[in-house]
Amino acid sequence: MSKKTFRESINEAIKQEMRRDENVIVLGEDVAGGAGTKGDQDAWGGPMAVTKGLAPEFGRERVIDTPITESAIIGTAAGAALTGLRPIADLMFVDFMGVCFDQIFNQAGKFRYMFGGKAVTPLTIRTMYGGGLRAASQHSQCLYPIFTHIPGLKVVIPSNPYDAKGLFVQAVRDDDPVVFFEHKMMYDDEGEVPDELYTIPFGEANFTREGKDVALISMGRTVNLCNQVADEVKKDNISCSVLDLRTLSPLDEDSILEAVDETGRVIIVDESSPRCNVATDISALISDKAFSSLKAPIKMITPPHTPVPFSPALEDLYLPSADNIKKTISNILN
Amino acid sequence: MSKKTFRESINEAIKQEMRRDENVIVLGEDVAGGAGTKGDQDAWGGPMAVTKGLAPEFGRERVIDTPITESAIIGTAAGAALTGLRPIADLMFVDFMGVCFDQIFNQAGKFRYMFGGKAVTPLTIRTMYGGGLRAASQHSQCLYPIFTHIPGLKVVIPSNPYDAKGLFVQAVRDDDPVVFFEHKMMYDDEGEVPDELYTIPFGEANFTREGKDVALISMGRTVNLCNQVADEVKKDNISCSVLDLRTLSPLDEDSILEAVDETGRVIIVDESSPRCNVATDISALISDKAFSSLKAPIKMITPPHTPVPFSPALEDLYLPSADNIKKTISNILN
Amino acid sequence: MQLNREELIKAYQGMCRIREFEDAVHEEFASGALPGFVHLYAGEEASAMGICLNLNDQDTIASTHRGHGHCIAKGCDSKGMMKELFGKKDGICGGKGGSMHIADLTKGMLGANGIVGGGPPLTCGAALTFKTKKTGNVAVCFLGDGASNQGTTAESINMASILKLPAIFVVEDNGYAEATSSDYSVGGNIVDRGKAYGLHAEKVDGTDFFAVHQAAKEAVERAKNNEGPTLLHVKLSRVYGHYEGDAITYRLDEETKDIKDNKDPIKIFKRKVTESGLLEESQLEEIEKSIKKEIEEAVSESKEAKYPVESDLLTDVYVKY
Amino acid sequence: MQLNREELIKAYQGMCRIREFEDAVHEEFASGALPGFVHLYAGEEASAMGICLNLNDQDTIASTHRGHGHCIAKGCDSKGMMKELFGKKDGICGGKGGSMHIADLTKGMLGANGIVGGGPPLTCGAALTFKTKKTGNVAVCFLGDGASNQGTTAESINMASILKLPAIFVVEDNGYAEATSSDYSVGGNIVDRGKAYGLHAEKVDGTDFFAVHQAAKEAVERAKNNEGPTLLHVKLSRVYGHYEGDAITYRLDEETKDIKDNKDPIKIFKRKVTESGLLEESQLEEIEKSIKKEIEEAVSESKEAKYPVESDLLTDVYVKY
Ligand SMILES: Cc1ncc(C[n+]2csc(CCOP(=O)(O)OP(=O)(O)O)c2C)c(N)n1
Ligand SMILES: Cc1ncc(C[n+]2csc(CCOP(=O)(O)OP(=O)(O)O)c2C)c(N)n1
Ligand SMILES: [Mg+2]
Ligand SMILES: [Mg+2]
Repeated sequence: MSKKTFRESINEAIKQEMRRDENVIVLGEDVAGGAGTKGDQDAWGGPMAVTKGLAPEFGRERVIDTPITESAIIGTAAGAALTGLRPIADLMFVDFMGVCFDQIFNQAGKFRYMFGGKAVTPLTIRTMYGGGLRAASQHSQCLYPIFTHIPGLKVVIPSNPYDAKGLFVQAVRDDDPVVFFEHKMMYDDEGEVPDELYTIPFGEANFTREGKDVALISMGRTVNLCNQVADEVKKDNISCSVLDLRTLSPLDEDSILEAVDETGRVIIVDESSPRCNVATDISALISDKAFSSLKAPIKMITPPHTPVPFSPALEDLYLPSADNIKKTISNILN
Repeated sequence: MSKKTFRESINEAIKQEMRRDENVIVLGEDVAGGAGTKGDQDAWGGPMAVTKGLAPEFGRERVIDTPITESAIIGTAAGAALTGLRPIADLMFVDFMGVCFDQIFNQAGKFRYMFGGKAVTPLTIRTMYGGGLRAASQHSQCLYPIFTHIPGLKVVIPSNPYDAKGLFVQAVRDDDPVVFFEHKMMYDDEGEVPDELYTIPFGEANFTREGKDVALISMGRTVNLCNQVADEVKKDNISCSVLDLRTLSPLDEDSILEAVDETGRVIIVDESSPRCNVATDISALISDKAFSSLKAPIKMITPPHTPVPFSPALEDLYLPSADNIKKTISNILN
Repeated sequence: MQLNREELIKAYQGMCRIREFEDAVHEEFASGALPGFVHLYAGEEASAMGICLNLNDQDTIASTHRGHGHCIAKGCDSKGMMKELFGKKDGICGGKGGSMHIADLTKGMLGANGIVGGGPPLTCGAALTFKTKKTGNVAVCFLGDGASNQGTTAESINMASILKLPAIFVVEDNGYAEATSSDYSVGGNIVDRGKAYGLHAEKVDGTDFFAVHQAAKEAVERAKNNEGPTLLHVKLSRVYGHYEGDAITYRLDEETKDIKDNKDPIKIFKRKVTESGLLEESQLEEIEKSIKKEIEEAVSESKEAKYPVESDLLTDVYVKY
Repeated sequence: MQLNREELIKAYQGMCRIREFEDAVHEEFASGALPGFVHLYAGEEASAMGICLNLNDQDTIASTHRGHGHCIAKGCDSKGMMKELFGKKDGICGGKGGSMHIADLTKGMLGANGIVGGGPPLTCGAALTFKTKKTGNVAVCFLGDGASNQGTTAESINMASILKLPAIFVVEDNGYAEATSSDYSVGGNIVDRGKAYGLHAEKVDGTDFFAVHQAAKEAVERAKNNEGPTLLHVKLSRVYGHYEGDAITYRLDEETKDIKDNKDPIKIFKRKVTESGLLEESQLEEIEKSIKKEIEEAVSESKEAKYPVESDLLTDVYVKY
């Protein structure tokens, strides 16, 4: 056990899995960096240096820099997964899904079903999501609701370095296609992470705070916002539980219903665009299955229905904030 | 006014708009059919013959057969819209969005915002959705929740020939990018449709039935299922209202809240996959804004979380059914 | 013509099996017995057989919406396929896939595909597996002239080129994508495209089984010798419409007649092997008869077979969820 | 060299404006004053200016993530651009777009683009408008060597080819896509690809303004004479890293030195025009000075300008909702 960043935690997960299983390969744009150049052959490790150090250890046969052709990247990974490898494909920004979504949702995600249960597609797609980097409308989206919508895909979204490693290892070992969401503002977040390999099963949400007045349900980066708020409102004698969903598909319905049962009041915090997102999904689940436990309207905190603005002044207003959560807490308590 | 099919209604809308405005063009795969062949130069009018007769009247300069390159089709239409035309692009099956989504959601859908409000993109994308044709997993999806999720897009989904014409004309005249969903099993549906041009504004849902016990909220083809059920349960003295959303983005929140207010019991019927779909979106809206009017859990009737099966035996079980709605009605009334 | 007797018989059996299968589907669809969306391969048999006879069960193919021929050529069971088309539980995909999604991974058949251009990226993946694991296998992709324009095809050809993958892209140019002529939709030309992305590329007469077989043989050798991917532009014709139900008004009757009379790869094969004395007429007729019986049985068994049931609805989505 | 004095001055002004702008952004980003994701065009100026001097305000360009140079060459206001980069309300896109989304439709500048390969399809659209409305204009697309592999590029080139659109695809090959060499990522070669899809295609020395200008002039003429689209493969170099913050370890120091010393299009231009006596050194220095001042003002005004406010958050999504 030692302190590691989110970045190091994923890097270590990949390295250790590659050592353990020679079928694991990594491919994507500049996952090593430097292909065909005269300079450093481990120049980048992806734009956030998450895969740095892999090429020197495992060689370019297993750490493959590709052209900028996401359909071919994901499709190559999907085809390789279908025929015996366990590829980790790097989609870089999830905003780029628009040029390759077919290979994800119509190919990899449906092989097993279309082929009558005979295909196994152990594909992991790593991708970055979210705002805060002033990266503007085409590099700041969340989009995980879209992947969650698709039967056949699994959607994983860790909120801290410990979970990141355990969930990533599970993703690589999982026999279904998994889309692994990494918030681009979290790579430097630190936490205690075991040095050895471990897995966190999919479909098991995690109560990061216990509480009885209000349940805050969230995923990925905004879990930390919820934790912060839960800690802060304690001094006002408000007790919030925080439920970190960890995986959006499969979804841990039991823990969600438990959170509702214990509090009767729910706020769902979701950084994705508000229509047909995960917040609405959880809210609808609760209204359907735990209606009688509810003491107040189910509230959702999300950005507005607009693209992500570039200007720091606007982006800060756009993103869910602690203030907003606190205001909502006091509203539903009254 | 005369009886027209859904197909004829859209065909007429396009024709009349093309006559009225020379900036309106149509492009897509075989929207005429026969390009470069020695045979009929109006051979197809799309796979469902919806655009048949356009090429002879307006010429191939305005009715453009394209290669099978959806990114180029949608992008060409988006670029043309940005520079002064009003293109109607044919995406054929919405299942093909995966090879061109970027041009829809990152380009056309964000121009206006990214460019600080200075762009106008009057683009209409026609597309077919839904099950029932035994067209299997890659030709039967709904996917409109994905488009609804994206800020900057409008999503239209008519349930009958009258609405189809009025909403289509509005889509063509609308200055924002619109995705127009046509259920592939509805083209032969008949209804009274005025011969002249008219528009139906976006964001105005339609009560196709009035009732006070249960509100059935739906969109597109399943509205007709709801109508049928509402009529049938009358004999058991159950009074259902049916709300046809007509457009998913913008959404007519007022009518939804009115429906809840009048009944206190809601069933949302949505043919799309169950996670993060329109049913959850509506349910969450209601829980947030009309919680105190609710007398029962909000129920959703959707297919299961699986790809669409090919086998007729399975597809019939997969799709929402009248039986299922009736059972749910009697459940929430007890 | 370096094929031995056994191989020639196999070729003829395969082409006949494809033709009989497609003719039967054509009839059953017209009668309303067979549901769905079907695209028939009749007329293109020399391509599937010419290519696939060079492959073993570990080599893979990725196919298209017009996939029955490729499946049969790669060794998929014709009865399991027919049952699949009828949506029956014993179908090769349990009735869940249907015509556009037939697959049999044990035969290296990675799936028909409802998405035009869906197969090329997957082919790179299979080829990458072979390269990584040094299995010495080859991954083949069938695609149409229409699909040759799709961006995914260009991307995949480039990927195969720069990674030197053991892959073969077989562009089956039947002159049409739906109702659109390839003369209209294909800018430049297909062989040049392959070359421009760095592939070995050549044009092949797809009505001639022997030409396809030879070109494929060389391509497989190149792939196995690590000499990189190949693109074959195979010129051929489809007998039926784009899909069943297509009135084919974009094609003149004389063109259809010409296709049937002069471009039928089965007739051409038959003439060649009998004229050159490689096989006898009677032998071929024997084959035709037995294949006919096989397919008739496939249809009748399919009609009698059971549909999947409610408990099948939720299975096969995930390995574990 | 058929350019007159005025045109030469315009060319030099434009190239200097781009360089000064980029150098200033480089500094402001390094100091932490400027937020976001920025990709600098320094070193590639001859391409943007050589192309855009052949265009008028009704002709369009579609640009890339590395768009500042294209914007300036097409006539976007450098101060409005700088304010945009600082996220200010008076920015050319109200602060909502930032570096990767600068656009000015009144100048025919259809937008930088955060998506590699996003611009080519849009270019076909603008060209289709021109063709449909018979305006006699031309639509230009800038894209990188990396983007030349993207499927959307192939699709668009084919679309332009078969519809004979008045379009020009300018592949700015700076040798790298991020940290990957184009020698590695581009299978075959770019000019052949253009030809294989049916375009007029040629390679151009992108360090030489005059070569680019001439090739662009001919391409524009072809487009306007309805002779179809052109692909120009423009070879050039970027001075800075892929984006600001890139340590450029994939490039040897001597290569960067060589770029600065021998491949700087501004130096090369200056030498040519002074040596041939077309313009005088003093005149050029005058220009340099005034541009320097313009950009300094742009920076200081940008720093002082106001941010957008809460009421700006919900606007500009739809024309009407
Ligand atoms: C991405 C996508 N676009 C469009 C279609 C509809 N479609 C199915 S087959 C076809 C024509 C394909 O032509 P070609 O590749 O020449 O193959 P052929 O049908 O001639 O065998 C089209 C347009 C599709 N299935 N997928
Ligand atoms: C679809 C997509 N994939 C990947 C990226 C990330 N990315 C941004 S710029 C770039 C390299 C582009 O290379 P090139 O086209 O040669 O342009 P250059 O940066 O050299 O000007 C990449 C991979 C992106 N923005 N969009
Ligand atoms: Mg074809
Ligand atoms: Mg480059």
